[in-house]
Amino acid sequence: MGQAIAFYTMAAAILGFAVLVISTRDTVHSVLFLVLDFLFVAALYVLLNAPFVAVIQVLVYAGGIVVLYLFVVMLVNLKRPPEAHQDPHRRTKLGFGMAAAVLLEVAAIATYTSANPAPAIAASAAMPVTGNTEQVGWLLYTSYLIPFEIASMLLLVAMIGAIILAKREL
Amino acid sequence: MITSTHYMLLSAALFTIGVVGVMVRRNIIIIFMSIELILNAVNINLIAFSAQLQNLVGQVFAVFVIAVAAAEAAVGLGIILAFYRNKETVNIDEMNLMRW
Amino acid sequence: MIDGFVIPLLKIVIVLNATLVGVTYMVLLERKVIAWAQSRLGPMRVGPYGILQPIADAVKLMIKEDITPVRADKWVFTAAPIISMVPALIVYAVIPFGPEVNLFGRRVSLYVTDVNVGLLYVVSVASVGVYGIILAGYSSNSKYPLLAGLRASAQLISYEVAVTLTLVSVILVAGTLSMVGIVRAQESGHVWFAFVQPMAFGIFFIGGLAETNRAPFDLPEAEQELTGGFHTEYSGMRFALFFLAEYANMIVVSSVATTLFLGGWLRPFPNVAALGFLDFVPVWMWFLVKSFLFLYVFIWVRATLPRYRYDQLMRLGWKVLIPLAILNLVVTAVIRVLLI
Amino acid sequence: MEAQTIRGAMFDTDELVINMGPQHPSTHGVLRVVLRLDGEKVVDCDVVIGYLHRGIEKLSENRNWTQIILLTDRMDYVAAATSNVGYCETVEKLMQLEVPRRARYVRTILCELQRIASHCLWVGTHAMDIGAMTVFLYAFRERELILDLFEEFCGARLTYNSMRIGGLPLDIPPGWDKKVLEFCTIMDSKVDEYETLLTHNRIWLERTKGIGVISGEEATGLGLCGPALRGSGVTRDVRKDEPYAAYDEMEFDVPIGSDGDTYDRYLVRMEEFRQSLRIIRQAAQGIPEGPIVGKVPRLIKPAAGETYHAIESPKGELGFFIVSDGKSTNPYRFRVRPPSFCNLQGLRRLVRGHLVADVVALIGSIDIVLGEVDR
Repeated sequence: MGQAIAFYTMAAAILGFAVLVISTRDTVHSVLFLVLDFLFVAALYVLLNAPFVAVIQVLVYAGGIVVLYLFVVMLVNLKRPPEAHQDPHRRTKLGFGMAAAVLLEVAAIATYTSANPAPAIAASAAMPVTGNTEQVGWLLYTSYLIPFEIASMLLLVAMIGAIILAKREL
Repeated sequence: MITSTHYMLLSAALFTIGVVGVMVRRNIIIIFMSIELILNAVNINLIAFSAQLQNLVGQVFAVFVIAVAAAEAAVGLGIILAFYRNKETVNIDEMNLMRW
Repeated sequence: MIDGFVIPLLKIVIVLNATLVGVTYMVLLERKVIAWAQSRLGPMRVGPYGILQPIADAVKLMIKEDITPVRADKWVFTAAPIISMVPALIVYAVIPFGPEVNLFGRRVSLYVTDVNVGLLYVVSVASVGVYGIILAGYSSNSKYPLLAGLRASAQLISYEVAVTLTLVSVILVAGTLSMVGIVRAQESGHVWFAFVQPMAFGIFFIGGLAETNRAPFDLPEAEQELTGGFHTEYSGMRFALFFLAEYANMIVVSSVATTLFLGGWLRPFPNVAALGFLDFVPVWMWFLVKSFLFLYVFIWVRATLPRYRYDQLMRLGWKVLIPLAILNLVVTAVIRVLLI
Repeated sequence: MEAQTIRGAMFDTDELVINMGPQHPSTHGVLRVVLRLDGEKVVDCDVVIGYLHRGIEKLSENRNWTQIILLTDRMDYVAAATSNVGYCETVEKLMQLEVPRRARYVRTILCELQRIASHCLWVGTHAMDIGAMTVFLYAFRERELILDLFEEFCGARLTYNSMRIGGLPLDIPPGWDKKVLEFCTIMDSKVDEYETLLTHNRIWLERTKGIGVISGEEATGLGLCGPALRGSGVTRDVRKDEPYAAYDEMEFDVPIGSDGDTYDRYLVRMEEFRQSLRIIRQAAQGIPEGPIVGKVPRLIKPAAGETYHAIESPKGELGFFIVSDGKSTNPYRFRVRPPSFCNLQGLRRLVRGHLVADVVALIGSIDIVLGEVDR
């Protein structure tokens, strides 16, 4: 029961803030709603017994990536007032058409699963392996070592690329 | 009772919102944020399945997705900034040149 | 019911209130210590030796007019102080003030909660605190706060890297992310981690000064350069929230440092039986005394040192502290692998 | 000042124009500096003055010769006695009056006490601007002792009106010279105390070394004077070059710097503390007996003519140019060469290429008083 209440609250918050992210006129507000959205997603991860990913979500997304967004928005908004960025929406029909298609698919899944209900997600006590930092780390450094290294290379390349893009002269 | 279907539905809805954002908005920064929403929808799915299947691989992949998102944000925002400094616009419809 | 709900709630209420009272008295302590360093008396008028000064200050700040600049972004302007205050407070959830003790015939732990990602939680919550400063700088719609906001965010992000790296080397030694577990590791190892990881301790201290915007790294609010920094346009209670957040962050940093490096609630030399008489002092007292020492050094530094310049601060962070922290981490990892 | 676009190799960025002052905590009064910034780097700056203009020079042309002394108090209000001495000596030169030796000795003591008081205020605010707040209160503690000495001598603590044409208004109180000597003993250790806090402090060195470097020729060309000029290695001190009061009988050195940066200007002033104490000791021990006022006519009315006379104020060369028409009881033309004003000219040259934080350090390092800049 408690889990259901928590889930529905968070789901409502996630979707609500997501809608606000794409519909708000002021870009800075948009970024702020994005942060809130990410925080609620992190809370959802805690509900799913994945505290490590939840903390990483807050640390990397809310504390890192979105700060970057905020920086860029501030730099962009500085020169012109925010109103200057408002313009008519583009491809509204196509966008909502695609959204409708996705929703249709979702509805199909929903009707299918309501006929064949999936097993309930076990509560934390029943899980033999919880979202434990040690175990995630173990997997990262054994079975997924090569993807892990590739990811670190990707980050290095991205770092160098970002520096080259942003620096005035090398 | 909350099942993985609930999480999938939530994820699909978040994904849809992200797609609408990408298609409808013209501000490239908002489009980038919509992409972040889409990535988060994927992550919710991964974590939900990880919990259902009692398998941590989903969480490992969520970590990879977050790493990729960080790289994407760094380079993407660098490009936006570079573009903005030259063209003074963030409107994606005006970004139609490969070089200037 | 009592164990599951009432006691945690009670603990949260006590910790929050103690923090807020501690923060207000921290302001008084700072004024007094700096006054003594400068051969003055400090506040003396309100109450004996000025001990009621924080209450007078609070009343003054609350009844002061709350001004919002006309061209400011009102929502963000209002939200910014709250955003900077909340992370400073919720960190206390994982700080262990003491182990489990018997209280009124009940086993009560002297911490709100002990999660197995405790240290990561502290780092991630601290990383959210930077929003308050950036948004305050942005939403004021004024140049000085904006410059200060940009400075502050660059500073916080840079020093976060160094501080987090030192925490990783502590984690390597302790073998756990849980705050209680780290203290227990120091208990079983019979040594404070300040002696095992002296370099990490030093870097953490310097980084802590920078992360809390304290002198000599108080650039974001450098009064002489940026006329008060990011909170130039704030007044009344909203300004007070920024002020409280800064001091709450100081207490957070000193509590974390105490937990990680100075053995948390452990008495000095926990393995020397001859000092057993020290156990008469309650465990949480040790914690408070150690944190207080930290805070005292913070204030002392402020009274003594000039301020760094922005580029020098960045150079120190990126070219000195981060390489040292990485070196320390590598050395720690190598030693750990060799020893086990 | 208009913002311009800076052309970079790959991107263009806009300049940011910010106003520093007239209400800014570290512009020492009502100075306004308009900075053009590229990021945090100062591309150029405009110094805007005049917020404290009271027309002292014009006002003086409508006052009689004695009343003007009171106006000179209001120029450099942290070293009022120096301005008094400067003005009185100029009029004495114009009237070719002989000042008794005792008065000249007391003038020397007062001038040097003022130099210490002014430098105390400077070291305090300069250190405060760079973030070392404790030095400020230490320096003000010692300045207080000097103000007490002045209060005993003339009854005022800030605007002294402590000189008369031809001598002193009053003789020194009994035992005053002993107190001055006691103060010298106290001050000796206090100067060391300031230096302990600053001179070898690594942050202080980083903040001041290599900041605002100016060569001797350039400094002379810009008309800098006082410690700001001596910091660049130019030996120019009115006390040595054109001695006034009793400086010709005193033994002292003129400290000069070598690199011409903020740190050298700081060192020069710190050494001036010591040299001033040395002068005060010699003067206070050797105050001769005798009258305190020379033979001054009842009605001060200099013969027609003009004269320029300069003294070394704590900030630099403080000169008075006075024209008398010989008919009226007030000057025909009265003009001051204020050292703060001339030093402020150098600010624009000094700050270019430095960061915003250095601007406050440089404003502190040229040691201006807005009362004197605007008059």
